[in-house]
Amino acid sequence: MADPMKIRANATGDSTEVKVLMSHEMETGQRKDSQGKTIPAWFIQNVTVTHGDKVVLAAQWGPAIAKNPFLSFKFKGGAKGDKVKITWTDNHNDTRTDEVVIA
Amino acid sequence: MHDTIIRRGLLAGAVALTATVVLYGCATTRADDPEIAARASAMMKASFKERGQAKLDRLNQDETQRLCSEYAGRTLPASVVDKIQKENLATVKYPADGKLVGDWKSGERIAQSGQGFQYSDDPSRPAGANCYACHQLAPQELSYGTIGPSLYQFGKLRGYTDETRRYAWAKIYNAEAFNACSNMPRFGHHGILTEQQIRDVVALLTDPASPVNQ
Amino acid sequence: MQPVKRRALAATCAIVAALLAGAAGISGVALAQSTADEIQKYRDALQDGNPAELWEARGEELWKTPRGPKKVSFASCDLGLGAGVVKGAYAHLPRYFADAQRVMDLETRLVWCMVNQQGMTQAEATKNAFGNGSERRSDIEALVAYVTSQSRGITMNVALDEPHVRDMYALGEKMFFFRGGPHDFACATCHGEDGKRIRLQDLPNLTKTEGAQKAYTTWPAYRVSQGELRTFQWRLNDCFRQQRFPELVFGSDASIALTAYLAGRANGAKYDGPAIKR
Amino acid sequence: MDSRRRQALKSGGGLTLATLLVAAGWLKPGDAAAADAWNKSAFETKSLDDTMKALGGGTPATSKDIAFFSTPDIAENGAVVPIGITSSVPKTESIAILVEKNPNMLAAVFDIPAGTEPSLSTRIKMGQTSNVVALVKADGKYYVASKEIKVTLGGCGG
Repeated sequence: MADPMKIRANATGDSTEVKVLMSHEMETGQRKDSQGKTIPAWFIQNVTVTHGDKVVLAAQWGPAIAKNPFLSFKFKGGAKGDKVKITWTDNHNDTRTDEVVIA
Repeated sequence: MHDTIIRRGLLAGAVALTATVVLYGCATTRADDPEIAARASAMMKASFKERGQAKLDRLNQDETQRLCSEYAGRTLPASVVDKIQKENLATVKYPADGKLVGDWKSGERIAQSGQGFQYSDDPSRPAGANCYACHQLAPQELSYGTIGPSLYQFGKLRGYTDETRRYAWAKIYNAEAFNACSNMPRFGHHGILTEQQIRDVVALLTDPASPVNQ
Repeated sequence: MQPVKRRALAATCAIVAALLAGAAGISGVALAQSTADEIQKYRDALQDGNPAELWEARGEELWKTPRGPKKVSFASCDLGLGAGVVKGAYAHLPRYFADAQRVMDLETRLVWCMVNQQGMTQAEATKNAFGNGSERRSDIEALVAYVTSQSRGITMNVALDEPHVRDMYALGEKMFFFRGGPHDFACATCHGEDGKRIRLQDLPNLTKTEGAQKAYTTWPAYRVSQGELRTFQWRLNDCFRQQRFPELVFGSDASIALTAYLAGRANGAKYDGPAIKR
Repeated sequence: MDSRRRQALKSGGGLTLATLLVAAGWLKPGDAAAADAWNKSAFETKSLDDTMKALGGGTPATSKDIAFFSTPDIAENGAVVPIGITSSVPKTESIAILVEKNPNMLAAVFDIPAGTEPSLSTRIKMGQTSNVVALVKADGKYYVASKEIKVTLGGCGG
């Protein structure tokens, strides 16, 4: 079962900076284990960040995103006390949603 | 097993207490107490376990290792330097066919590879010499270490002579023969590299066509 | 070692190399410097988000959760500052614990609490001392991440005047200079001189206060090469693997002695982990 | 850790992300399709041309209005390479990251809705020294900038 994300959202004026760390293997499907068997691909494919009911970032990822992914960006319109919600879904259709209050 | 050692340690610690209180002010200088060395050695034997090719006998020091441990961090007395260098020089074997120079391309691969002798390594694969971990060689490789001197243009600077090659051979075979307590492994003496591999590394250093000499 | 001769030789090589490089229109020294600068940029860019935080969060959860056959949390675990006290505890470790009659580092103490308070067997408690991905996650690594994070900014203060700790320190120091194995390596081979690097990685000189402080206060660390948070026990274990030694047993006396030596040498510096490293 | 939330998510594991988002009221149904898509063919491409085809674009124009920030020239480890990209091309709609010498070129595509700054940073994997390409879609057109990142071998070589 996936671990919680670590999200920070800080507002400066009209701009909110979001930084998130996700707990995920991001296995490429190219590596082999010690027995020489290919380790199947297992990676986050979609990430959606919402502020209220507005999508502020939507991403599609391949397995070339580093293990335990990090993402940082800024959007306008957020205010301290608002919530930012982040959801990821991986190729096993496992998904995780976490939220944070803008500071 | 731990208990005995701890108890022995505590006892010795208590006995040594008066002395160490005085010495404590210089905690940054290394303790030369042979009793501590003996206890440290016993503690290590109880604290490691064999794994794969790495057996516990690797903790048994030869005379060179023992002396270099004992004098670590201090100036080696000239007599110890002589002893170590003489004994190690006597171990150097040159190839029976006299051929010192092999293939620099293969030498470059050996210089890049750090595989071999770790318990995590496959013992059936050839070991590398990992030269780049400590030395600059071919200038194209930016990722080189500085524990040893740069060997860039090793042959070009020293001349492509038999003398240079014999020195390179012996230095790779047993670095302690020239530099007592050198940080460099004794690749021939300990059988880390085969004769052919040493030839190839000598080629990397002393072949005029090698990227090291460009 | 013959410092004078070696240094002279190295200096000659450097000068000759620089002259030749200069003649060819490129400066080897400048090239090395720009490489070092770029590597520094790489390291700086990683500081912004350290996945160690993911381990810290899981460790905090584990710390507070009743565990083992006795369903006991770590609230009763004394890391040296009182039962359940985490804040600042790591800055005082290793230390002597009278209840165990042993000098212990953080990892050993956590295992002691799992065994003696939570009712696990030694084997259960140390089963996944070093984790490997999501298949084999290490509770110890997570707990260590949490506990050490609670000493961030606190000055290292290992009690070197305590006789048991002092004894371990002296033994650890001996170990540090112990050369052995097929490659003749000791800890000091790579960590005994200033300004050295292996490949492009700077090697702290652990025999100097400054080097020991910088190194010790930045472990544990998230290792980007492995995608794992690694503890100081792991650091020592893996150094000995690369030294071509047999395997250092987790929580063994030798591991604690060496930790006592290095932690003690870091005294006076502010603890700054868990960090992020190559 | 919020185990109840995790439980809820687990039980919804069979649903697609879009239906979850719609169900939770975070997305208007009209937005859902965009959020749900994962462009399989684009992520399997081996060249810039093929990636462009898969993304539905033509030949991109090189642009000076795309900049890399906090992106080193040399990566100490290819497993984690920090990449920051800012686009000052007006009406930037999306930013993609491509690595020329990776087995599959496309690493990520970010859709940038109005109100979000066309600037982001993440970390990618690189198998070897390679050009990294920032591909920007703005007002229906494609623009690129690229930067070489050297990947070095580190440590004791093991």
